[in-house]
Amino acid sequence: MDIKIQVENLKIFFDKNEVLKGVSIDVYRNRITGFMGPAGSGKSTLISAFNRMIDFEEDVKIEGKIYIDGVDIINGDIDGVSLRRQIGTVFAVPIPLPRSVFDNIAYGPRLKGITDKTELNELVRDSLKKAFLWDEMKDRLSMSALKLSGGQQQRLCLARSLALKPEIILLDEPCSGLDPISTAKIEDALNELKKEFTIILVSNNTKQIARISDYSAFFYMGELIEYGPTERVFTFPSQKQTEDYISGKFG
Amino acid sequence: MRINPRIIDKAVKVGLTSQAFFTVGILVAIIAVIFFKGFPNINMEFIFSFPEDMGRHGGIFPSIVGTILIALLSILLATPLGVGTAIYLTEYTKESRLTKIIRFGVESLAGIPSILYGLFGFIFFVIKLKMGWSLLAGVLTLTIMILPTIIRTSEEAIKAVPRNLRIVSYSLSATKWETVAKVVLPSAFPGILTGIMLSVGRAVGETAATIFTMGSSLRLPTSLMDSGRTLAVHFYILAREGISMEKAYATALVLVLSILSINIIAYYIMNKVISKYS
Amino acid sequence: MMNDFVLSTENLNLTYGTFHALKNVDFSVYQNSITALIGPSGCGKSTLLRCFNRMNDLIDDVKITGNIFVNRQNLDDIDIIELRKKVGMVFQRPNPFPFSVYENMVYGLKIHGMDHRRKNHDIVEKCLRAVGLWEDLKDKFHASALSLSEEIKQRLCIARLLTVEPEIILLDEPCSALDPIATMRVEELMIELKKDYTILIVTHNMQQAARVSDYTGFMLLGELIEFGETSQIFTSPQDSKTEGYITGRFG
Amino acid sequence: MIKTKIDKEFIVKIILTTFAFSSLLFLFLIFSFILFEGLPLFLKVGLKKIIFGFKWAPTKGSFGIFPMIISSFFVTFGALIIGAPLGLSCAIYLSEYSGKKMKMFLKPALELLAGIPSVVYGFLGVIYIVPIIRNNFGGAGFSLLATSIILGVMILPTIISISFDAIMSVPKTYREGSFAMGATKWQTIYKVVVPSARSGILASFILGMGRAIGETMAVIMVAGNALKIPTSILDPLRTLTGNIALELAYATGDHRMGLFSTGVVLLVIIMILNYIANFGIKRRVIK
Repeated sequence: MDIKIQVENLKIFFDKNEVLKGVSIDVYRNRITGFMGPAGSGKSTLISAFNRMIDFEEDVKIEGKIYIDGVDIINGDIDGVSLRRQIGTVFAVPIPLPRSVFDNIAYGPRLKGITDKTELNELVRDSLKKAFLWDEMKDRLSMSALKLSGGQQQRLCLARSLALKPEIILLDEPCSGLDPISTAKIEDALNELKKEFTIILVSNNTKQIARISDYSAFFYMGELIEYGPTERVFTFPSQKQTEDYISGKFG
Repeated sequence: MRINPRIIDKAVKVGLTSQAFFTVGILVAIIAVIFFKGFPNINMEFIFSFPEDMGRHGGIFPSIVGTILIALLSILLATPLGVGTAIYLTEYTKESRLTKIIRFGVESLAGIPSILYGLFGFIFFVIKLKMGWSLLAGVLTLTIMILPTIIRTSEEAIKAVPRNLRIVSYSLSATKWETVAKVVLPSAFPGILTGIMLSVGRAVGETAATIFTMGSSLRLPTSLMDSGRTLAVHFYILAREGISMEKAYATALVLVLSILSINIIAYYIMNKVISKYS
Repeated sequence: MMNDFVLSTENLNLTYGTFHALKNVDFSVYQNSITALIGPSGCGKSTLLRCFNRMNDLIDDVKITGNIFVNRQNLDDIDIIELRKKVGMVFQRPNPFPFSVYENMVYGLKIHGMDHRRKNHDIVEKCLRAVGLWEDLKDKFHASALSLSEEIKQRLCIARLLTVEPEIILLDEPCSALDPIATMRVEELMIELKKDYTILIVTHNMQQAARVSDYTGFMLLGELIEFGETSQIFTSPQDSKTEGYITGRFG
Repeated sequence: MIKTKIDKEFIVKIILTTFAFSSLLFLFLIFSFILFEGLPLFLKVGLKKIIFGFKWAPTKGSFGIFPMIISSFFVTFGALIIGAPLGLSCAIYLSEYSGKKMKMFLKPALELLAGIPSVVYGFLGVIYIVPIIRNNFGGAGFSLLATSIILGVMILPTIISISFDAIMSVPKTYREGSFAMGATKWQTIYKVVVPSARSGILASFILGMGRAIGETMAVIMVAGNALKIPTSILDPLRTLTGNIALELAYATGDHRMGLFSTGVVLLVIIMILNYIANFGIKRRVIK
């Protein structure tokens, strides 16, 4: 199995606060990897290091290495802008830009310099299809994205990151504000998408991680407590804390 | 003896309400007086003709032109400077000693009274740079004077753009300037526009800073080096020297109406935006 | 058992503008018990809680129909100041006033004219002891309440309530800002307080509801889906939606 | 492609940085030119003789501006006595009592007061306030009282809008906490909201003072401009700003320098007030 992202002894400090305390983990290509853990466990911080969005936080210090396809993105000569073309991100709350559905999806491609109308049309259509949103949106492309329902907005955000043709998709608690039906739609889309992409799903809903991820990682207080195939982690957790967390003793 | 707090509560409400309406009453009274006394003396001729006999007769056309020119030109200069500063402060730096110093500069400029701007413009532009009493000296002085207002309102408008929108833009591989130009500024535009409109109002109503830089000549300014008299200065001279009460009221009405309409448009734009985003 | 409820609603409906936040809710809280309200965010559980001390009055455009009873008295017949004195509330985020610890503790006494210099100190001591803070704070009366830790702040807010001798305490997700250990301590405190007070708690943490409450109500989209003894709700829920929620299929 | 983007970023940053520093440059210019013109006279005549001198006769070598300093403070405090209670009441009413629609109407209406040019206030003062004072209380009417009333109204918008912001920024949770304990609205405002917003309210008063002490044209019109320390509220007076504006147009030589010296004193007073309002007070709010 192919390793897509390799993290070696990663430490992240906010001010003097050590938020990640030496994490090492391998993320596999074309799999869904679930990151779970209570609030403040460091799971979201870790993925914000993958796409270097962490650079926008203040007083951050990073030590250690992250290799994506063998290239060190922490110490290497990589700028965040080009890195984020390869990595799509979906946030906890859907954040459509205040413009039309079409312009939301075309935002990234246009930044890349794509102006050809047919090429953009195609990109928008493909991305919406992949996010299971085309049928609902095909007649409403010029509508303001702010008018969509929460579930639609979140799938729009997924489609928007797909339009950049990334290789990795990071989802930071994408379903926390959604109802059961919208959640199921996102999960269906992810199951399809993993054929093409490497997916990392951050969630504090352990049941969701158990349902759709292939690998599960449990973080607590900035440390990676347990990592392995999802089935193994959920049936035979090797650590007491993992077991407590999965069974809902805290979090 | 403890008075029932419910009764105090009601009494306070009545007291505060009446004070608020008393204050609005002052505003209404000012506008009403200006309107009723000024309106009978206003006609097309007054607006479009030249003053005669120090303004005792005739109209205010040169002052209208002078006012529009000085306000427009100073806005044209101050807007890029002000909005640029606001972008720099909010997007391009972290809070540091440097931003504190710049903010201190902006706050200090905002606090300097207009007479000191007049004093400065007079000694620097009029005398040292040998511009004489001129439109140019007035424009440059007012530019500096309204700059802090534009910086502060723009900064607030930019800060009000949700951080999330920036994060999304970055996550879609935009650079900083692309994010500012395509996401932040369009969203902040109405707020910035409000600041600009308020500054126009301030420039139009200013007296102390313009009288010592642009002068008070009654002719029509046709070049940057011409001196001239703004409406506010004209009104001040008419009223203080007792030249003509009718003309003073009429000029005041033109002045107040133009400023009020500018302000009302500014608030209208702002409210539209607030209702759009909430 | 049915005879000693202290809070209840009859066919309660509440709308914010056009949003129907509570739909035909019939609900009761029994004396000296802990009742928990659970459900996904936006389900109306906090709105229901806030009906009992009329905190919804502070929001514009709220319309309420149906009946609410406190101690079998219709809410409309109770003076709002007396009501809020009787029904105390603890908020999601601890909200001590930006004054000293002592000023916070005597605030309630002052506004209700119960302020007697000689007795104040005894009342403050009694209430701080009741929440287990006396030893921590007895030498810090003049410290700013804002300088305390989140957990201590939350306890202080509970102690502040107790000074005006309420009968019922409403808790709106009181532990969501606290870490696991602090959460545990606050839960212990709730069980301690149950002897003297009736407690209604809103929580998003199902395990917390299972741990501390005697009765549980599950809400979804403004409706009270199921209500009963906690052990029954968590072991044999009658409604499939309740089961879906407590097994983590959504939320 | 990425490379050119980065280059563009760099250029944009340089331009914006230059813009940002322009404010500091302007501040520096204003200070240096006013000081440059005003300070030589302090050296020539003596600081004490200017600041504590009672006699202003610039063509005869007397540059005492003490009465004007005192007068400026008098009108400023007068304005505060009138404007502060009224302004604070309005701010409290706006933030705590008025409904949404009322707020949408009242707030811009009150801020429009700030849009009315100062000369108009002065003019209306001359036409209405001055005769009322003359006919009811005696004196010429051009007086400390008339000036204080006009300035009190003029500083209302400053006090209202800054106090309003300060009161609005008191977290809703404090109000909820107080209401939930059974406090009435006024108890909540008086005991929780206003104390929490104390610093911002104080800042609004001080910035209002700054505005009052710096106001010129309106003051000239109603103050009477007499060169002595007023001994009653019905006495006329001349402020620092008035002194500059009245004489600048025709002053030359030492006389003009004397006016710049007046400007220096005004500038120092204003800077102290601004410093207190912006840094001394606001800093505590953040903590």
